[in-house]
Amino acid sequence: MIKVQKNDFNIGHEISEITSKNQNIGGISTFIGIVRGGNNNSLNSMTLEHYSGMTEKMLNEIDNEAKERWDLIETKIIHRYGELFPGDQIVLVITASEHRKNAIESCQFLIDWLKTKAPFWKLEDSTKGKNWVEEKQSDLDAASKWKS
Amino acid sequence: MIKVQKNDFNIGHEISEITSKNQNIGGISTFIGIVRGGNNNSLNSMTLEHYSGMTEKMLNEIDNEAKERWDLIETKIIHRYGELFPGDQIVLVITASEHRKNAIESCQFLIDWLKTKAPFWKLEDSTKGKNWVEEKQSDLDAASKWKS
Amino acid sequence: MNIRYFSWVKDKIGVDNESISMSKDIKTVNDLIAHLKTISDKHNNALSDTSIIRCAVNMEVVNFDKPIDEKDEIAIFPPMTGG
Amino acid sequence: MNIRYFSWVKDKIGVDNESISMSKDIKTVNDLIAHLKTISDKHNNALSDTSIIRCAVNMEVVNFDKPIDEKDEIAIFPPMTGG
Repeated sequence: MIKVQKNDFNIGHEISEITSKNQNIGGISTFIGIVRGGNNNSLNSMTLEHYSGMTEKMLNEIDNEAKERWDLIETKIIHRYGELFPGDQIVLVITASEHRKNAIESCQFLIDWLKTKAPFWKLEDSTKGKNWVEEKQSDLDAASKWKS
Repeated sequence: MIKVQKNDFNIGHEISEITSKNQNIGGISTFIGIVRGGNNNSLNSMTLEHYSGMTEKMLNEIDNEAKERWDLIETKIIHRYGELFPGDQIVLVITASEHRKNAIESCQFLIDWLKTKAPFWKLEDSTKGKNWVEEKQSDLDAASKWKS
Repeated sequence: MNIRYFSWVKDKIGVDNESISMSKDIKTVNDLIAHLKTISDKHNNALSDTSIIRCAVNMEVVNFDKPIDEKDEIAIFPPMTGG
Repeated sequence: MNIRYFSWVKDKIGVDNESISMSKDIKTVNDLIAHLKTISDKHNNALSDTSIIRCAVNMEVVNFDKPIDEKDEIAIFPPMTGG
């Protein structure tokens, strides 16, 4: 299941929705992406632009691919857009399976793919001005290791 | 940080405790282990026995090893003991880091080690009677891949 | 043909979408980009380095040799940075 | 010397801990297990297959050639199944 939304999410609520409907879950993996702030970071805000329509399409495709590649009971991807601030949650991935290996691997797969395949672009507003975040080679490498 | 407790835990609360104290987190990985029930499963309950004292010692050692091997901002391991029922949460691992790779890998490391190194023993009470869960070769294999 | 722009491609061109009239010369994404670069300096500047330009046809990222026609939904943007 | 038992080792022996008097012959975990097996049929049965027996000395899992002495905290149990 996927959601693309402006609003924040609550991981406890999202997990409960899954566990209340499925009696055979043995393991749940999650990943939360957060807007980094603090320390020497001069970030004021980060605005996530996205290609509405294509985002939902891509997320559904990635979600379905995870379910094909691993034996999963349920998956959930929630990705926010709009203006976010340091400490704000950006993205949530949840994977639930009978045996932990499937949940763990598919959760990593999903977040690696989101980094390079989901049509979002991040505009950082910091004391240095506004700047679009560039693609990272490390993200491309992480995604490429899942090529089937 | 580690906790060994009879009581249930709330993942949202445990994550908030971490994020409220640390401003530079970019990624949080979690794993929840759950007592599997439902379907054709005849399980009534699962009782976790543990070696009090040694459990805390081992969990602290594993926790410290994760922090040495990966660049982590915070970790949390909560492991329950006592009688649990299908759907109940058993264990929670949380790892938080600036960059997602460290959180994801260390979370997997911790749960793999807990499976074979934490002094817990699971007594299943099912329609077939009471039975101590045996060590799984797949768990030993998972743990051994992290040998440094 | 309507074309949508995102991120700094949008900023550099100055609009988030525009319509261009199709010609027989525009058979592929490559042709389209070559044509767009002739529209203005802004377009030329935004699309000068195609190594950091991606194109989606009907919401699917495609290679630049992908054939296109008037009914397609076209979007041009930099590499994606989700997650 | 006090010895703690867990899981089915405890069930088979019938107690969760017991004290045995140390003798000069008990220098290692191996010696201790050999001694315990002479105490009763239950002990012998519980400890017959050492491939599925683990021993912790002072809360640390050790090899069976580990030297032990009276002050050590000893625990005997099956392979652990946490997580």
